[in-house]
Amino acid sequence: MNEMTPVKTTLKDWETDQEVRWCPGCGDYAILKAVQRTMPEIGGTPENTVFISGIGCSSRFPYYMETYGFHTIHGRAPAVATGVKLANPDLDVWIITGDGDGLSIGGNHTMHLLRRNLNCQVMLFNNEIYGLTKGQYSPTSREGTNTPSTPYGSVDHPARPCAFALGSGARFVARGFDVSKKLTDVLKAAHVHRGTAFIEIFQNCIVYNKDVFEDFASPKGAEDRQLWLENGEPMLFGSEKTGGVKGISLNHETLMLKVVDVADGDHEAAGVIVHDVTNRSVAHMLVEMPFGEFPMALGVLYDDPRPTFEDAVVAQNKAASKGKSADLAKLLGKGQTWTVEEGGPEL
Amino acid sequence: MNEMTPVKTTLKDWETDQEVRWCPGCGDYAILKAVQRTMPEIGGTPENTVFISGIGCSSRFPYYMETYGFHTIHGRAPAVATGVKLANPDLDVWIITGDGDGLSIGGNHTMHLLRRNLNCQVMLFNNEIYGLTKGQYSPTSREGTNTPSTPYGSVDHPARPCAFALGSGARFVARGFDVSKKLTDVLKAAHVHRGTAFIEIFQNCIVYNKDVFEDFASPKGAEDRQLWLENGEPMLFGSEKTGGVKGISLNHETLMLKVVDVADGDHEAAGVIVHDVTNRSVAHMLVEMPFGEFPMALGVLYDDPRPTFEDAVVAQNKAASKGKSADLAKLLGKGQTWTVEEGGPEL
Amino acid sequence: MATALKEETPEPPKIPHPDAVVVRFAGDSGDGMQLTGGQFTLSSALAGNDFATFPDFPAEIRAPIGTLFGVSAFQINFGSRAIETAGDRPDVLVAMNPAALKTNVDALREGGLIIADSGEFGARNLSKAKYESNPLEDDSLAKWQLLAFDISALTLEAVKPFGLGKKEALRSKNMWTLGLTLWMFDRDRQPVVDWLNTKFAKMPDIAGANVAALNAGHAYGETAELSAPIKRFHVDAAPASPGVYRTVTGAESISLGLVAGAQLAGLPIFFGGYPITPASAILHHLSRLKEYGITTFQAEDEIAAITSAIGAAYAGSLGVTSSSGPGIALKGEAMGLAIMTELPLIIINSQRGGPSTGLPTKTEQSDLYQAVYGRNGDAPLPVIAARSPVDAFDCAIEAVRIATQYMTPVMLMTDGYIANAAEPWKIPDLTAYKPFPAEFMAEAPEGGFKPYGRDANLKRPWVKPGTLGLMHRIGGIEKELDTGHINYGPENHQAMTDIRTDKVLGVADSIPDQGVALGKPRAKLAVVGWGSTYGPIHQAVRRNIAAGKDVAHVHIRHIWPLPKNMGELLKGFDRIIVPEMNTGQLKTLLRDQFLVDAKPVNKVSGQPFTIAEIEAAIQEALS
Amino acid sequence: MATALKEETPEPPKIPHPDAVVVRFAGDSGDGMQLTGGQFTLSSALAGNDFATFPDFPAEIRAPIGTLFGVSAFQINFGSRAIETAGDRPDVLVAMNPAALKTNVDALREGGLIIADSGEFGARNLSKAKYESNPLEDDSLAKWQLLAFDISALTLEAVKPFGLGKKEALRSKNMWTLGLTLWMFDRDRQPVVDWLNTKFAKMPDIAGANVAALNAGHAYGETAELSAPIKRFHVDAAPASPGVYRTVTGAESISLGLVAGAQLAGLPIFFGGYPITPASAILHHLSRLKEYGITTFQAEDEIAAITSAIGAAYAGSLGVTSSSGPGIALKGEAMGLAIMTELPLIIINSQRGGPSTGLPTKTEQSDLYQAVYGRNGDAPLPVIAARSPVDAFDCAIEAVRIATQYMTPVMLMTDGYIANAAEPWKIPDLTAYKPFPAEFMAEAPEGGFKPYGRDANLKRPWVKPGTLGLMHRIGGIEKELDTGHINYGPENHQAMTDIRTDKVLGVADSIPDQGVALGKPRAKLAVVGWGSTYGPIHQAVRRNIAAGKDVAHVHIRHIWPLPKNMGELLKGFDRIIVPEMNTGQLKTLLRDQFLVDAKPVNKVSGQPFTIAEIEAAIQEALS
Ligand SMILES: Cc1ncc(C[n+]2csc(CCOP(=O)(O)OP(=O)(O)O)c2C)c(N)n1
Ligand SMILES: Cc1ncc(C[n+]2csc(CCOP(=O)(O)OP(=O)(O)O)c2C)c(N)n1
Ligand code: SF4
Ligand code: SF4
Ligand SMILES: [Mg+2]
Ligand SMILES: [Mg+2]
Repeated sequence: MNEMTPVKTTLKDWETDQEVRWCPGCGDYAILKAVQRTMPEIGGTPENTVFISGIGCSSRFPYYMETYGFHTIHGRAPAVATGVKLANPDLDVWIITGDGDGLSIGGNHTMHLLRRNLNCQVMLFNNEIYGLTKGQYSPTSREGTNTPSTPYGSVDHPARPCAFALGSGARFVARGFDVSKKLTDVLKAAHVHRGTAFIEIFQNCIVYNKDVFEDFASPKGAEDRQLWLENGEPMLFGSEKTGGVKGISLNHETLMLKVVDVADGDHEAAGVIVHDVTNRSVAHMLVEMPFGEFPMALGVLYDDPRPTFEDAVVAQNKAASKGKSADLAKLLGKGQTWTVEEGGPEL
Repeated sequence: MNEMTPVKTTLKDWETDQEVRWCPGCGDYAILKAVQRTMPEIGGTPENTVFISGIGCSSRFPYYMETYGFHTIHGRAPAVATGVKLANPDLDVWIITGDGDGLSIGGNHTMHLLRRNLNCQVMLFNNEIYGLTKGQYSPTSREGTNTPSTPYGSVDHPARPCAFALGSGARFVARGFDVSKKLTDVLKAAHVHRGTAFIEIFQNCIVYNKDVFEDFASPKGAEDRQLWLENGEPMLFGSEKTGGVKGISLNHETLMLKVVDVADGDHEAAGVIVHDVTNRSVAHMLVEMPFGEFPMALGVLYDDPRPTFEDAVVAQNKAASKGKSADLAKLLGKGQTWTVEEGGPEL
Repeated sequence: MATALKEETPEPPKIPHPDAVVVRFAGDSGDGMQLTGGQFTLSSALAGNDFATFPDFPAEIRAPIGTLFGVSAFQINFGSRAIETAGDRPDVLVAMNPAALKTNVDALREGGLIIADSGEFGARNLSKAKYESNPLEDDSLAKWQLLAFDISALTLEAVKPFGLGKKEALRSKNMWTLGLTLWMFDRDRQPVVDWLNTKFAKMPDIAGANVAALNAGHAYGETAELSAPIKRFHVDAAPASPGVYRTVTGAESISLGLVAGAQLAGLPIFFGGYPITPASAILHHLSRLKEYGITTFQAEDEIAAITSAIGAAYAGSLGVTSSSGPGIALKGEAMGLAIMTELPLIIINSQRGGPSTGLPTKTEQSDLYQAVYGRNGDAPLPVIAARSPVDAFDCAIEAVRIATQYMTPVMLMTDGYIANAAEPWKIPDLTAYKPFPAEFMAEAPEGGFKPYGRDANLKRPWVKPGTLGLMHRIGGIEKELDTGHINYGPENHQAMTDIRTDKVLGVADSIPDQGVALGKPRAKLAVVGWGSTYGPIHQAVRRNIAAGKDVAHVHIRHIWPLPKNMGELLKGFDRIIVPEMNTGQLKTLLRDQFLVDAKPVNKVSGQPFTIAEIEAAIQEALS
Repeated sequence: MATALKEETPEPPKIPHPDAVVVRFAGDSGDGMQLTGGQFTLSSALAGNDFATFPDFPAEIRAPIGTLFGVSAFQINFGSRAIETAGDRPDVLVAMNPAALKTNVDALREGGLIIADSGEFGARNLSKAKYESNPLEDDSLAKWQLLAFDISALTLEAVKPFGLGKKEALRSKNMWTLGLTLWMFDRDRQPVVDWLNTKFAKMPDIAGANVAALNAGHAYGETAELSAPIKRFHVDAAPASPGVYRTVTGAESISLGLVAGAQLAGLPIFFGGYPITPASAILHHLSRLKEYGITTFQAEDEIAAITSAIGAAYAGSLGVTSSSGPGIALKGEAMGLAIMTELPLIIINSQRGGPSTGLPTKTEQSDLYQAVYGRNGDAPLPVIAARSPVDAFDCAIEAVRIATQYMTPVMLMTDGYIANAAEPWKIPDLTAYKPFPAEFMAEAPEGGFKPYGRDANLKRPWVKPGTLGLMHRIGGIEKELDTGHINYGPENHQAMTDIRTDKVLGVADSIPDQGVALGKPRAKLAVVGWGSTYGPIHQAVRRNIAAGKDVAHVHIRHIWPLPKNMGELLKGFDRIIVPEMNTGQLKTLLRDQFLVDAKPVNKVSGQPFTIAEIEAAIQEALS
């Protein structure tokens, strides 16, 4: 998050004159609009905002935002962002990456960004595929995914972006999906969080991985398949008309989560967990909660700030410089010196 | 783990004629001996065993094992190991890496190795420092560590190797330390596990990070500061003579761990958790259990096998080849062809 | 290259017989132009023509419909004589929408034929293509022949019986167009019909609709009122040596060459790759060939791709990795490891426009410096370059031979043009290739086991882990002579550096002398090329020789080490020019090695040289 | 280089005054030889000698005591005349144990003096050093003068009063030895005493013990019975231009040069690094200079190091990254991004022995190819090479100037020898340097804002994010002229390629013509070098000229672009040899650019050239 005097902007102020070059129907369009809708609401100023991306369809994003933007190289956006932020901590930095860009080639930079806790937002567009290179499977592709590079189906176990983020030390982990109305709320919460805010956004690659998220993202049956987490609220989903209200509870024997029925709104009786965004143990369970048996956990799963990297660096630079001057002559003359007097023949 | 007809070897069979080039007093010596002691006990055969390392003091390890060995380049041992294992799944592959090699430059390969679950052992020598390059801080160095590259103390939050491993999808996570008697048991358990067995080994860099683990590794007070986990056993530590037996229990409100006193051996009464190596939720708590307030969790923290990468690859290669021959002429002649008859003038 | 149609038709026969024609299909990314081109190519093949193709598609996966940057084009040059390029300028342009016309018409030769779908020239598409007025109606296309009719409507009409939705129905437009062009060039429709029926076997309606559209387009040609300037042509079969032929792209051909090479060496293949344009196709091809002992591994990045291949080579497989410029850059450090550990590894670079991310879908030759010089330390490795899709097959085999016979990484260069272009290929008889079985050391030889001992080729032994009694350790630190232990000694480092250098130079003993592709060995001017510039250089030189000029074409496959006679050969020419799709990289190598005044001719536009450009350069060099 | 002591002492004065002496301190890694050498160096400096040093330590951090590979050595060449190398062969060897003697004695000139600690020559150490018999007793050292006595015992004796443990006490051995050598060369002990007292201020016993040992060693020289062949020498002060001097290593000097350059440009520095030998020292130095507006970032790897520096440059800092061969290889792809986005970035390569991990602690020049050619695509960037520790200061400033005045990444080459070697340095007067303030565009100029518009140097504007109204996007895909938008067009790519090429070539307009370091511009033979070969080449050429030979020394700082007069200059010589610590890399550049028959003279042993080796090469070239 970044303090700035709120200024009035409108969605239009955040659009560039560049033709948007995603496939018709791509989920990226919806995410772009959501971001452009969010910026005015958070009082962002275009000139103090920087979008930094790697390579991929998703990473084209910066070209469409009327801000400063850097479309870097594959997987390196977090490292570039670290340099930008250390050079100018006042900038509001948004990293745009994909499941390949941020978790395959760029996984290590993502990990260290989260560990150091640079104050920025990371939007990971997870379409479970390599879009730009025409549809090879990615680290998040489900087992058995048929692609040009896995004609007999992929065999490796998929990575779980949010679990990876937590294991890397993330202090803010959230989930949303491209066409969700609530995406802007998630983005706002991410922006409010001081430190690296990691947001996994399920995104529909209509060409190479069509509708893989339909099972929970489609409006029909949404309330049964989506668990939108609200801090301080019980973890409830479902509804009376759709087979009853349900909740997430903990099996205190196995210390595993389970789904419970909530009778006439009494979630306490049913032992439904009340969401505490600062509870890391629960966060671990939520990010690994298998969809199907459970609904998809969405919204802010975890949010517990700690000191940011650039604050610490700036503070140390200040402290170390305290009372010292940038006197170059002094520096050059440091250590033991000796003087050669006039008169000695020139070399 | 790797099936082979047990053959009799002795520690000596696993020693090379190469002079060991670590600093006198380095924790690496103890680990080397522990491994050389373990190999005969697991019935390993030198010619079917491969030690693969990156770069670092720890990565010198393969030169001292009378097996096949590959001292690769910085951070890439997991990727090299993946190629070795896919080319010959029968080999017993041990990856030797350091906190810099495996978590800094090599973090991404470590993550994907764990995600894919290649059947091998990963021994990460964590000395919380870059030894070979003469003592710069590493991703696991504690905040405030003074090193040549951080003369005013390091400011970034350290990575937690075991938490990172779990977040990456690890199915076996264990901890030990260089001079521990129990290290061989941990190594044996790792070898029995089918899939990537991740072992964090605290190692004393006597030159650049002397005794940073003394607070729990030193024999005196060990029982109070070390929690050795045994599957099926209650999580107990301490002793009557040292201020009482204690246990690890769960606060069912906060879902956080806590230390409880165990009165006259009745751990059930005290609500001490019985260690279940397959319980992932608990594993997450154990790897993040802060030392000081809690003892250091050691031994096998988590062990829950799932299919390995090379098994899946080999099975798919087999299935896809079933009933097909490697007839090259057929392959070259694939697709639509046409014939030019004799008589047409030569080109 | 195509000679203008007019010239081909001075007097009857009813159907003129030009010796070559260039056709370009251009439309929206969604219009299936690559498919259309592919099928037309196949039909040309079956008609016995020689040909070369050039697919040119946008960087975007599916750009918004109707946009200029969303245009996808496919050009084919087919003839009754040897064809080496896709042709400089089309004789016929098929434009499926205004954007396609706008972006392609200037390439059309004067007097060439435009076939346009007037149905797509509505206000919306026109403005998307930045046309003020409708070019089909104003006379801005006057210098060309124009054939415009509502292909969309005609297609909808034709496929009505199948009751498809409009969107679906319009998908058959490309088949209608194909039908018309097949008629224009007097071609048999049956192969396309068969192909459609198999392709859409599961969707009989779609199959039917496409066949109907194909037939309708063909019929339209037959019945089109005579007033229209539509003519038919018949391009005769090209002379070709007897045998069974197929079409092949560079990516296929390299993949097949690797399989063949591995069989000749008696090795399984481990392929470690990471997707990148235009290299991905090789990963895709090999992933389907598991029964040939091929394991493909899509790694987390290019570094893991090459290092996993190095691990597999260490364990006894043929290690292969493949990428394009940016990915090859990432592999540099690991190449050094393969050089130091002397393991057989093939690194394939499908070059694209650079620097940095550059122009992913455009072709270029600007990675030669990187291939020969682009590593830390003195790190020599052999470099081979393919000159065409067909040539890539033999180059791949040659790469396998060198890698396994010398225990060394080998760089195999190709480019985006070769990777995607298709040629007719006389299917080779594998029995004609001499096997070069790889040897593994199974037990200690006389005098004991030396991991870094040498044979006559300075090759070190290859020992599989798992071999009893030959345990040893290797790594990236300087190795001791023979033992392979770590050694920092001055004499040892000098000796090992010399061995690494000499081993690679020694490869030259096993490769043929450099020949002259066309012209005389001591000609006045030599045009020296490498890689995919073969076609335009060859044609340009042929024309100059035909015009009585004393010009020769030298095309280099072995970039490093260079053939032993190269210096002598080059010194025999009065003048040398080196056309390259870069700022002059091979030229550096030749000048350094032989002190010959090789003059660069550079084009760095992401497009192949035209024959005319090379001709101009020759003319300038001779004047 | 040192002339043999004997020659220096034909007749009295009581203390001979040789014009140069070479001393090598050798001992176990634990013996503190680098410290001893450092203090002796300082004392030489204070004595007004010119000097050059060569620290040579093992790859291992602390190899087991007494082993051959655990030997650490420090050589200094000091004289009353200009000194440019650490000397070919020592006149005096201090050997603290058998391993040190074994590994160093062969370098000692015949008749040279050995000072050995007989106390360390016990059976155990002898066998560790692979000695059958004790060399101090058999006559295997006959051709040298031998002074052996039990320094260990004498030290223990001297420090007894401080009641240290034996291990602790023996740590002072090196000070005892230093005391003796200070006596031998008629030096003042006080500076060392002061240094010890400050260093061990917190441990007075240790300080006292070391001082006592120092004095004891000195006293031993005074009182040693006359029978011993121990002589004293006085090396007079070398002529030097008046001013204040200090000693400086290459790593310090580069760091200071960067700070100075940044001040001249008026910019903060962002340094992104990842530890690697021998480059780490620069990271270490800069980490202590926060008050100079320097932010240092130890990244997770070299790729993050350079890309973070690119990010910082984008945000308005001077981006700097530093590594050695393997790390530079990893940065290749990102360098392309800096070239495409045209941001000011300095990449420092402290070269070490290669390929691969190679010889981390040894020096080499084998990354020139990588620097000039080692990237994908046509990716030109300026390359500068430092020739000595002192020269590195100006080279760093020059790199900053070019990077900021042309908006381009610049590669700055140094090597392990320069990084660790120390020289006396006349502290420069910064007011003598012309500032070159970097400009940031703050508002749209006349005619509107063009992110890729150009000034006379073809430089594009530098705009800080945060600047109102100048928002724009950059990236690694080919840029459109002026606008900087994505553009895949052929003409545009050609034009941008030309601009990138011409901009870098244009740097030549701002650099001085290439001069001749020694000898005549049209000499019979030119010895052309770059980097740390300056010393041996210069001395060898000087001797040849003194001997009446027509030889010249040309030393190139600007590797790319080369100075404009370079071709002309080189063509003026009859013959050219190019000594390099690689297999001939600069030679490739010169032959390609100027078609001159530059002959390589290569040494790839991890050790610097000796003067004698260059002399031999000159002799051969002249014959
Ligand atoms: C160094 C490098 N390697 C590979 C590529 C090719 N490449 C471009 S994007 C991409 C993956 C894109 O997947 P993802 O990050 O999920 O983005 P998406 O297109 O799905 O939005 C790859 C492999 C590249 N541009 N650079
Ligand atoms: C590409 C590359 N970058 C940097 C280095 C320098 N380097 C060697 S080991 C090392 C880190 C070692 O730390 P760690 O992995 O913890 O091993 P340790 O020495 O502590 O056992 C580094 C930075 C290198 N050899 N190669
Ligand atoms: S390929 Fe997929 S992710 Fe990329 S633009 Fe098209 S639909 Fe979107
Ligand atoms: S530096 Fe540290 S880790 Fe390395 S060998 Fe010495 S003690 Fe061990
Ligand atoms: Mg994706
Ligand atoms: Mg370490």
